[in-house]
Amino acid sequence: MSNSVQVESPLHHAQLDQLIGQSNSGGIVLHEAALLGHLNLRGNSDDAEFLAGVQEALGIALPITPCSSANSELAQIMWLAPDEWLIVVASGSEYEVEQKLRSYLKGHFAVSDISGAQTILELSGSNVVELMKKSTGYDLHLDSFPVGKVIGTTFAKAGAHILRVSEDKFQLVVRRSFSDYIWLWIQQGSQEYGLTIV
Amino acid sequence: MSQVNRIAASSKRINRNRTLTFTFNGKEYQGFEGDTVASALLANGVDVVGRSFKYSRPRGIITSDSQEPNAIFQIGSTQATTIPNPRATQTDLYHGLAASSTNGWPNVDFDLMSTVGKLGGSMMPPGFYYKTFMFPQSLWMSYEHLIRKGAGLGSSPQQADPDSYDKMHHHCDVMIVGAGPAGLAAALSAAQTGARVIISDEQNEFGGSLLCSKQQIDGELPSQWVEKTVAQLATMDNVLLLPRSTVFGYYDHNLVGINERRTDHLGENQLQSTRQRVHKVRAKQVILATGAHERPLVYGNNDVPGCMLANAVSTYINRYDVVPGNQLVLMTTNDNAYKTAIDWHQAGRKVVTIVDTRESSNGELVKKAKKLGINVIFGHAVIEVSGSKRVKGVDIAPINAVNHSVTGAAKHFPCDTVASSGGWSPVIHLSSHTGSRPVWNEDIAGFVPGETVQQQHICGGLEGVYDLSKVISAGFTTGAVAAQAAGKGEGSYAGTLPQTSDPQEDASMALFHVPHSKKTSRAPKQFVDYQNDVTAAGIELANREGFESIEHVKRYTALGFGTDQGKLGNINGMAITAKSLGKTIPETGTTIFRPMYTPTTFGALAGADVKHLFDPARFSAMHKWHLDNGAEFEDVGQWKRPWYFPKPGEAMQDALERECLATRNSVGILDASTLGKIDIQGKDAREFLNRVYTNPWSKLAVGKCRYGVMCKEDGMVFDDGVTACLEENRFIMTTTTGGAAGVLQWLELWHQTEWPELEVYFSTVTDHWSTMTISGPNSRKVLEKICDVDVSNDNFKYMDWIEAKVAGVKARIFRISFTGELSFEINVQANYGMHTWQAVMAAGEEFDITPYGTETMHILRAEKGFIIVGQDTDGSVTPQDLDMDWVVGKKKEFSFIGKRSWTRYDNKRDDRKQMVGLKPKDPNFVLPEGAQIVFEKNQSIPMTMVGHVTSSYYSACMGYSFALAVVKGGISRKGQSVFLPLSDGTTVEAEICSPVFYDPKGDRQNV
Amino acid sequence: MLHIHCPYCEEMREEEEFSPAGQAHIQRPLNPEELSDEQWARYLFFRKNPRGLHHELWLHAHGCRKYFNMTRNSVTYQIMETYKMGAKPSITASEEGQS
Amino acid sequence: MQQYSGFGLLKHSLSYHENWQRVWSNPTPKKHYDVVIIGGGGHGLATAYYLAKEHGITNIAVIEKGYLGGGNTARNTTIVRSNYLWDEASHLYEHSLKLWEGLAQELNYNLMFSQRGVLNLGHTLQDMRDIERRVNANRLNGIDGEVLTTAQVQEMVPILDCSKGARYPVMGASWQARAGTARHDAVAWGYARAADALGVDLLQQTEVTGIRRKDGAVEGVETTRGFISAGKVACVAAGNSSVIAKMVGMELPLESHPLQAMVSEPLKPILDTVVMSNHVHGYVSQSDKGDLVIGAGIDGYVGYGQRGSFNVVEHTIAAIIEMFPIFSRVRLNRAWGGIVDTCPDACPIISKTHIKGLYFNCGWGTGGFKATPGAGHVFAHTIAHDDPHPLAKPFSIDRFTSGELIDEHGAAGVAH
Repeated sequence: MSNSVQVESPLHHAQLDQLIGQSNSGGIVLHEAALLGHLNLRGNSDDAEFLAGVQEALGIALPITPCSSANSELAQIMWLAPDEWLIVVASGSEYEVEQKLRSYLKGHFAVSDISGAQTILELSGSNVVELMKKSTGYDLHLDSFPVGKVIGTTFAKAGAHILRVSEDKFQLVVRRSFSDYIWLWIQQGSQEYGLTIV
Repeated sequence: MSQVNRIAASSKRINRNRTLTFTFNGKEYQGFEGDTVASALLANGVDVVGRSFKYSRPRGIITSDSQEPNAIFQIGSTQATTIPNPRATQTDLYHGLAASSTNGWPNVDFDLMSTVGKLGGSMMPPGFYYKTFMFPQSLWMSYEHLIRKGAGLGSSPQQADPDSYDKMHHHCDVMIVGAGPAGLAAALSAAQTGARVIISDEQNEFGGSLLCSKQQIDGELPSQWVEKTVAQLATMDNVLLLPRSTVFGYYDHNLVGINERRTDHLGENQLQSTRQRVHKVRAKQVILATGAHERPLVYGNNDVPGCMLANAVSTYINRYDVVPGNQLVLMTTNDNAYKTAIDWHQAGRKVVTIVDTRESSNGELVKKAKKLGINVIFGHAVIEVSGSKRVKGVDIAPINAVNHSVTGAAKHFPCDTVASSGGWSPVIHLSSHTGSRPVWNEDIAGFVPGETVQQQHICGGLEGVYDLSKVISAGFTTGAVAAQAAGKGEGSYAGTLPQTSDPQEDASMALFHVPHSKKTSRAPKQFVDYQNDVTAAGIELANREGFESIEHVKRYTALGFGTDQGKLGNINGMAITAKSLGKTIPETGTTIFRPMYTPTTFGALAGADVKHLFDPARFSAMHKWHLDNGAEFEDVGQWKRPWYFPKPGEAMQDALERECLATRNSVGILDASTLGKIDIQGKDAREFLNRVYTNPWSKLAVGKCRYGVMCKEDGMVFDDGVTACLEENRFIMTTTTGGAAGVLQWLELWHQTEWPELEVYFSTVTDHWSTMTISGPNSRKVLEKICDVDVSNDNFKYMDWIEAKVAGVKARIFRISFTGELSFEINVQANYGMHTWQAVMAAGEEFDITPYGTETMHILRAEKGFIIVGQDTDGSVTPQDLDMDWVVGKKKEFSFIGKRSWTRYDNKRDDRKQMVGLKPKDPNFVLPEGAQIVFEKNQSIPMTMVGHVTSSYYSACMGYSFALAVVKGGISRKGQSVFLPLSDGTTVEAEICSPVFYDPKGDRQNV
Repeated sequence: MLHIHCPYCEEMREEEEFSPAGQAHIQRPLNPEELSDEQWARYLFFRKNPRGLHHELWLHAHGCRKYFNMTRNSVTYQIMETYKMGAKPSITASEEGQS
Repeated sequence: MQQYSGFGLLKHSLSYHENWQRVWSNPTPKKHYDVVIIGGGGHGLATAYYLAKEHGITNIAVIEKGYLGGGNTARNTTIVRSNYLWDEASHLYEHSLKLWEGLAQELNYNLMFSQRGVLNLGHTLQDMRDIERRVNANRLNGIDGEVLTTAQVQEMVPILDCSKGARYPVMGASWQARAGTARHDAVAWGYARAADALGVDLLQQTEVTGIRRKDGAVEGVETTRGFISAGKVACVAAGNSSVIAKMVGMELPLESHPLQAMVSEPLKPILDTVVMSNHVHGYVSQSDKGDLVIGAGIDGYVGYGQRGSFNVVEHTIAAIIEMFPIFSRVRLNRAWGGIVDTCPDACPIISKTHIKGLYFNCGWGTGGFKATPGAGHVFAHTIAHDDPHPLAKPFSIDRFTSGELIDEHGAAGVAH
């Protein structure tokens, strides 16, 4: 049995690491936040015990306002639906966090490890809002899409969850099998602005 | 002779320092930056720009805008970049532009077809197609072949488009369509409230009618007010300005579609950016400030080049410094058009006379014209034009508009240009797009927007308000009102209004069709819709024949079906219909305008969703390996799945036989990652499975797997797969590749809408797992090499699953088989998929492990009689039809989905089509999939078909061909012969047999 | 192009995020076996299909994956309200009064 | 009825076309008709024509709330074909196609029925299996059809992208040579003119507001021009069928959806046949005027607004470019929508009802235009005999109860 286990993010084949530093002038900056731990959490947000359990397990309150997110050292939590959240944790810690949740939560809930199912693409740069306008029909104005908000929407012809990290930085949570399509889309849409990989 | 009609520089809209050379019909001309192709052609004295569609009459430029019916060109210098049918009036001139007419053979000046048009013209009234070419029936296709030869305007490019296109989504408080005086005023006042404003205009610069007006605003030329206002808007962060951007559609819930032309004015092959961009604007409030189009008058031979709209003539003079002729006759029903005569006169050319159809007018413009010494004849009209390739003169006669008659002798006046104005028609098109019906406004003799459910405001010419001071004031007010409706500002404009004084105008006359001394049917042709050669006589004929609804008139005569979509002619056509039927125009009714406002490039509408981005292609984590190893791919839903793995020089069938034999005899490996996988958790998970699957789930133990079938409520199979019990209250369900999304949606539908009380959650984990199936007698040996647990038959039984480490990676291994061989389905977290795959390949090397694709998988499963939903079923097949009653729970308490429908009459028939195997009599003949089955070989057509082949292959392992099929009552017909009449005329025989061909006892998978 | 308020995400979203799922408030019979074929067919296939106010089921497919109800005018396409599963519409057409 | 011919055209040209007769009259409604047909589209007019011509029933009114042929007849992409999968459907459509073939002569009206053939493209292995199955079924039913290879498709339509580089490469096609297109308005007008000549009253601008019944049988219809008594009432109201059904308290297994279509600007001839692709969701032909006539898929929601959503147009145009990359610079002139009444099994309803004397012909979904002659013919028979025509029998409304559905989704996944 081999000791070195090779791990490949969904965009591994794009060889982004080899593109880093090739261009620095792009109006669009792309970074794959690869190989993080992704957990899908389901539960009843009206259930105080459930909320308390999550708080205890993660040290952070579950965001229950629609389209909100929360952050702690341990985890980043995104609201996906009234009974569904995405918990993003450090690479390799997903199993531990899952077990922790299972031990703190009682009653009706579900946790699924989906770390292999998706990746996070961070888009930023001076033209990032324009690229986003090409890609999603959601209103990107800060009044409607403030920092910290997360939405499930369409991105080109794929679905995605989009979190606004700062005024000009977004995180896209995309499915593994669609990631190549989205990579092609971003390249096409960035053509007029230039694309920098970091 | 160059630019004979260009007068001394006065307009700032064209740049005399930049001369642009272009060609028209192969001849070289020059124009200036800022010209349209139309203004440049007129500057060069080009009269004939095309031939009419039906009669091949010479045609010239009539308008200066989107109404243009004649100057429809082919523009572009190569077969890849050529554009069919742009209007010269809306095409910005660029250096090297190559334009040609779209009709006329051998050329527009000498067109052979015109002889046919002249002779045959009287044979071609509206509807003539319907009345002839019927006999004999067999010849219609030949007639039609000839008719089609004359079809069309421009030609499609012959090569792929080098340009790209894209789209952008926007949201705003106030979207303003049209940047004329009303639109600009509205934009400024809305923007000053802090509202998010977008303003677009189809022209190359903002200003609309002000770009060619001389009416001073705040004591300056109106273009200066435009410049200042645009400059002010440009400094505001909350405003987006979109010139060269045509709103082509206004859709429900205030979605506005805009096409921005980004490089067309620069030339061809401007690949630095997308050629055109569609903006999709979701606006809280929309202000339509689209203005009005001038309406021509309908008179005899009104299509001879040199007949133009009055306002177009003024536009060419004031905006482009082009006077399109030498001697003008102006015919008008209103004061406003007197401007044209004044402009012409001031440009230093001769105004022969103004012909005013009214009895009198004392408006300021009338007085001004008279003061300049221009002759004015009241109570008269131009009833007929003489000339063919250019106006030579006009016949002017006294008319009575009320009883539509000529009341005296006509007098001939030589001239070369006839400008006409029948008043103005508000540009109501966009307001009609969402179903709002326009209403007739008698005061302005035009339609204005009717009631709408949209959050829509209108102002300016669109409302029928034409005085500039009122238009500007309405713009400022409407902008503020719209902003307030969007939640911004107080609803009124607080700033000072720019000052302008409108000339006093007398009332205009509602005249559309100018009478002739002859009856309309006998008068020279009076064109209503130029592009389709629709005449007043044609419309009256249609009415006489009983086509009385305006929609019938349109469809019978083709009125409004040109590329200007009736902008120029519709109102006149309606008025002629109304008059001929003795009705009013509102009684006659209007037609509803549809998108596109002006023709919109296909490429722009598709945006970036073309070529490889047409539809997402989905890949598994091992895709690159498949590519590197020469796989051919099959499209399954959006997935690209390996179909087979040919070795160099190997034909498909050879590859399949090699893959099958390797799997049956040693070990093969399949990438099964695309199967849908759903994580099901909760204490009611079992109950839920009981309800959606046909078979029972109550007793499935932890560590066990079970195959299940799902039906729709109509009892028909729609998906299948293996579901494993992970924990007491947790299952992992697999679905078909194509069905994954649908099944998850299906589960959610039932849970959310019918059984919310069941405590269960579903999450898709399809993409989380990479799945590789190793199959074949040596598969265990391969697995043992890289797996950290005992996978012997004693420890790991068929239909069990275990957790283990494979190649150092945590894995779930399912001992299930779709090939009938000893099989292990290894699932690892997808980031480790490639690693694990390569480790399995390395471990299997000594057994010559063979990758196989979907085709071999299909063959191997068919040998075992396993169905593929969607191939062996088609939405009309029950589990019973599949001889799979064993998968139907008999004791389940809940009436699971689909069950009730099985007791309907049709489901109880014993001659339903049932799944069976077929063995062709010729063991080497592979039946075509889709071949139809009959019992009676010699029946004549129509034959009684009793089923068809759903899957069919040659089995390398068994050494003969075989098939799966559905046959009426087939289950009880095993051993009988059926016949398959094939498309090549031969009929082959096959025997009905069990669908399980290989290892019927299932020993091989249990070892 | 509809602009739809998702009652779960609590905001307006573009139509592309949603899929329509037919008439709302069709309850699955609790006792399918006791129904006549006619009654069963009625449940399976027969629909109001009104010209005017229509209560329909929609799925926020690319958003929160929740089904919800919508009251919409099938002629003007105006959306009167959207409401969660299990809730009752606050706007209904009187049987006679439908346009 | 004034006979139309080339000679007649010449004769009338000498008198400046002043003496053409009306194609139909504008009658005042009678108090009673033997049959009232609700809906003056192609199907309603054809029904009236065949009732009068073949069943001797001439005391008929066709009641139309707008203008004749103003609904889906005026809004479709005019494709005529009969290569349906299931026997029941293919027999009905073939019956129709055969009628099309002599219709211009029969009606003395050139419907410009143009048998330029229809290609149904296959892009996946399953598409090709379905094509093979359908074509085989067609041939054994006596309906022309062929399975073409990619190379044959390419030869027939050189401008179609048949390369392997396409997102969904063309793997082959089915070909029906007898299929084609017709001039849609002319179909309604031709039937209207012929029906009028046989004594049928065409009542335009007349809306049915109610259906009067007594003892489980129809008595007549309430209209905006008063009550009209009728022995039989036949509803041929397409998208509005459910609205009519509601007048008698009936629900139908129908949903009315927007279906959109569009045309390009006219182009010189470039596409000789009809090309359809279920998989990429687009189909296109070129009219005799030169327009590319393009059909889209249906919108998923119920809609009576005669318009659909813009994204359907966007997707359809992208599909056309996927098939024909050279059309990228061609421009779209006009897009519009109709209301199609769709059945769960994508097949129509031609049926008696539980109310005596009340008949429905509806549920044609996207396939109504091509069926116009056949549907009118078998519906007329069904009405005249109060007994379904053998070809109409499988399309009874009872099939939804018995389960005898004719599931054409496989053959008609996309509009046509």
